[in-house]
Amino acid sequence: MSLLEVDHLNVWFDRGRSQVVRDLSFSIDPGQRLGLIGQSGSGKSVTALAIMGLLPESALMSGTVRFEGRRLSGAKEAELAQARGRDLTMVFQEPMTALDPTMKVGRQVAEVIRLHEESSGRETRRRVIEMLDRVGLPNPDRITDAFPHQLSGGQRQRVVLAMALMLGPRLVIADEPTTALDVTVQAQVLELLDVELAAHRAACLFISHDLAVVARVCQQVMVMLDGRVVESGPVRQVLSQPIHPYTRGLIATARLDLARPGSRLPTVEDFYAGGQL
Amino acid sequence: MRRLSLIMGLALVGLVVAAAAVSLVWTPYDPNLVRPPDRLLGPSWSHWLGTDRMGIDLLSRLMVGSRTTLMVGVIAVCLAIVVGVPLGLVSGIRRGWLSQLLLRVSDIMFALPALLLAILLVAVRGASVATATWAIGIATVPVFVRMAHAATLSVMAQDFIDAARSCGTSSAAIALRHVLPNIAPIVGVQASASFSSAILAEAGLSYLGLAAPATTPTWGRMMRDGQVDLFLTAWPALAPGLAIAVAVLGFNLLGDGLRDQLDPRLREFR
Amino acid sequence: MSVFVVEQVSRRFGRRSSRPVQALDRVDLAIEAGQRWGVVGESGSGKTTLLRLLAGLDRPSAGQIRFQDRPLDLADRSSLTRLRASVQLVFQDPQSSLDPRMRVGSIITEPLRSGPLRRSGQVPTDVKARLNEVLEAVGLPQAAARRYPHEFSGGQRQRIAIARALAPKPDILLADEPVSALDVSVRAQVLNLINDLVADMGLTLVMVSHDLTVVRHVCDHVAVLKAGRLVETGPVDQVYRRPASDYTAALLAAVPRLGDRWD
Amino acid sequence: MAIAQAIARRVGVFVLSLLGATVVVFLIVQALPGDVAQATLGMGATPEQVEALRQRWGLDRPALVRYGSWLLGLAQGDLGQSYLTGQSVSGQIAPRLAVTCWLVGLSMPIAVLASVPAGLAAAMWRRRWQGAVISSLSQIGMAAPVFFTGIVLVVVFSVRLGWLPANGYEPLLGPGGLDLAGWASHLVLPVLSLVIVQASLLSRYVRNGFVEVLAEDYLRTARAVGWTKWRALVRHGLRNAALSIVTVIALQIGAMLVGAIIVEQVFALPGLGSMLLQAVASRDLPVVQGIAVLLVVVVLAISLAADLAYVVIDPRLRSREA
Repeated sequence: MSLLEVDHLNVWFDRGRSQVVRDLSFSIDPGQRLGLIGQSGSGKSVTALAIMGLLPESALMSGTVRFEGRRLSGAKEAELAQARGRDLTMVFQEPMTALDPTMKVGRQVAEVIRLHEESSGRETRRRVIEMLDRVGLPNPDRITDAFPHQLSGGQRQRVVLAMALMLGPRLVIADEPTTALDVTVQAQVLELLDVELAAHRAACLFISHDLAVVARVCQQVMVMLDGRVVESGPVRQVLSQPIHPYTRGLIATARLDLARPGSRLPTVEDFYAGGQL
Repeated sequence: MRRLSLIMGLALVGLVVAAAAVSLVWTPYDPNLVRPPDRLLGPSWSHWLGTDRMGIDLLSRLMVGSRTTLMVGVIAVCLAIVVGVPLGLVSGIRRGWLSQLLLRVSDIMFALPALLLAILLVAVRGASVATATWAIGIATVPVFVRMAHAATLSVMAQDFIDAARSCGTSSAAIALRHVLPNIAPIVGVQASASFSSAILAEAGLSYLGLAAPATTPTWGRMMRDGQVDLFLTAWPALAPGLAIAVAVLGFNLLGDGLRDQLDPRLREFR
Repeated sequence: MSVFVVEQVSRRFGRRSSRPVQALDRVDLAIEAGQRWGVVGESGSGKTTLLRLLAGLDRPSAGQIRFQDRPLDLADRSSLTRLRASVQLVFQDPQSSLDPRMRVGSIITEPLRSGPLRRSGQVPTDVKARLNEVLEAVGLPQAAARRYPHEFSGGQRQRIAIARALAPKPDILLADEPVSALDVSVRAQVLNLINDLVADMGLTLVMVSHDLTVVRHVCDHVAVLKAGRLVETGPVDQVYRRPASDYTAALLAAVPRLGDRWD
Repeated sequence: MAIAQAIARRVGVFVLSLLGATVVVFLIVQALPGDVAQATLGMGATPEQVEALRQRWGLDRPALVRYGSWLLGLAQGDLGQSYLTGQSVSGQIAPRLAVTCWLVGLSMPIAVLASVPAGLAAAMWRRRWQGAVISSLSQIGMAAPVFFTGIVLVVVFSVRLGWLPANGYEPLLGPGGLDLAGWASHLVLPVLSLVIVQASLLSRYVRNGFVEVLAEDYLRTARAVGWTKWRALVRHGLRNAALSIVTVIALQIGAMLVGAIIVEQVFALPGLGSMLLQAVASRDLPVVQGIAVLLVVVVLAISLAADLAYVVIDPRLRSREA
């Protein structure tokens, strides 16, 4: 049985006037990592929010989302909230604003435990520090008492990851988790995500505009364009034998390191006329 | 929903402005005509809102009163904008000790509510609509200094200001070409909000008997006079109160509506 | 001829009472005419601070910057005008670098209408003609001039910003992370544009980036900054192949490549 | 250490503002053109009489000297003597102060308590009719001037229903001992009028504070790890709402005091406001000046308290100044 099944998902904004996701169907098996790639505005983030039940109230949605056979779409907020954080969770792009600035980070991580499990104060603190240590934060017992603004962007993203991975969820949705980070920090965070997902045997839906980053983490990839999936398959296959011209364009533009310095870089338009800037 | 505030605001403000305009050429009765036999009449076909204790038609007097309300608001807010916005703009662009001093002084003035300032001025110069207007205007200046200063700072933090500086655009040109157009919508919203504060302040002063003499019809004064007969009839006190509420509500809604109409990308500046 | 000579330049932020931030620490750098320099480092390394110093938007706390063999003095009007007339900037965030209340045409021609630049006599005087020239150079239709920035996508806005920088015919182009706010797929177009324009107009380029592959593609020289200090400089090819410092090597290794797992 | 520094800085600003405020009040009352002595005695008075009065009131001294001695008195709690009665202004103010303190001191907490749930509900339901109703009510409460609200309350509860007195005041500790019923019945309507206006205003700010939090990334993070929308909003929004309330109180405290002055007039309460108005009517400048300074000091002190509360609530402020 699939872990996550998305069936004929459609999402509209602006009172149904603009459709952002069009008839999207896919599934993720337990432990599987699926990359979702596309330009900004292609509907990838909205897809993630729809799965989590976090779409803004103004959005309209149709289709079904099932997690381990249970319907998430249409479920009550309280029911969804129980599943979130414990069974499936999400990591967002902006580490600078993802944490409440007025609350110590240790407390924000600890709340995840207390929300879903009975745990004594001392036990909780021990687990929080252990988790902060696991995500590679130096001096975790000091950092637990720090406020978000006292940490760097990379450190904050590690805290967010700690919150997400705390209870060993079976699905982690990561929405451009490293786009806002420096390349060196990005490499470290990707490495961490890789290791932790493997350790928990967690599945992952990894969203990015950067094919190289997706290829680093995932085995499967889906290419999204204007709310539709235009191509999907194993990363290796899609990269070596892309079918859709847009995918070919994406691959070509991502290979900056192979281009001769100063030469003209291939663009998406060289392959796919429908795409604009 | 957003449009609704703007439309309702415009409608209510339009109503007040129309009443003031019409009163210049026509009112149902002479707003100063005392007719003792007609005193304290309830609303009827001949007197839509009834009459006061002197037998004067309330509607006529309300219509004439709206002129004072609008005049005080316009003068006070214009004064505050003309003085406050340039000060806030300059202090946001040139950050020296003079700007700091200016902001401190404006903060101190901010601690002095319009009505208290007016009471002080009235104590020295005697009650008049002019004194009240000046006091409300002066007390509103720091509001615009603060607002313009904060808005200027956020515009100045944008890259396009550096782009302008890096091609040699002078501070004055930056202020006029980039900052002013970008803060103008916010000034407009604030003006609408300050207009309703000014109306409330003027009404309060008149109610306390510190603005207009009894002969000049103003809404606050009418309430003060109407309160005397509260146990006989409530109309003379309630009608002008409703008029004030309508005017204030109108300008508040107009301000909200304008803010919602602001380009969403401009909202990021605040 | 040296365009910029940076001599022992430091820049501290913050007042004396509080802990000051040392954004730049005794940096030396010489940029010759026609060279294309990349300045690389993580966030907080001081790369943007260096660029702002070169652009005359900020002054060093210590040390000196020489522009065209004369000391750069922001208080001296003629020195500043010389700088402004030949140096132009492109910013990272095309959202914030274009005035939302101005039409694209006015944005692009603003440098041409600026007093000091006009008086210097070095900028084109036929504003209309120059506007059409640069619009064409960056691949935008002439109709774009009448529209507002929000009507354009991120990549197009960056083209507008480049058109504005080119309008006064500068000799030197400074670019602060010009592609890092853009999608990977749009990045290629803007890099192509910068490459073409720099080559066609013989510009001197100083480009700040956190991505060494981007720098390698566009620049011929590179300076690597770490926590305000210069750790390595040299021809880009050499630094890319045999980085002298571990820090540069780490920066290089961190860039994700498509081939990582696939090849 | 950082907190101590931040607090010291704000207290310093407070003291300077206080000095500045005394200058402003003094300048307005004393330095504006117009001869109070002449005005008091009327046009028929001889120059000698006017001169004598000026001397008695100390108006013949230079302004700077007068300011200095006034300030010196202020520092010792001495607000000078009334022109009219010759009595000490501080002594006259003391009994009046109690009424105003009750009025403001009761209204503020009630308004705050009412506005938080109202603001939260309005934010949560901002796209539904419930939210629209709350927002409309607060718009109306804000638009109606406090004396109009007061009069409406009198019309309903005193004139129609006859439940509560329309005006007057009875002290809590009257000549006949503790009189809780009498005291309370005279304060209900005045307090209610102030509460309606202030709660409307506050709930609007609280709503906006919560709406801001609704758009924050950290609220999304909280929901992604298992908070329900409501609980996440309460959890992360309360501090933000507290910041909004503190901000409004700091900004509005002047308006509130002025509101109290007007309410005292509506209900004929013998508080500071009515004393101030009598003094204005009789041009008793020392009394006017004294009450004005007292009010401004209160406003500045509340602003200081708000600033300090900010430092406590918002950790970013604490270390930014470190």
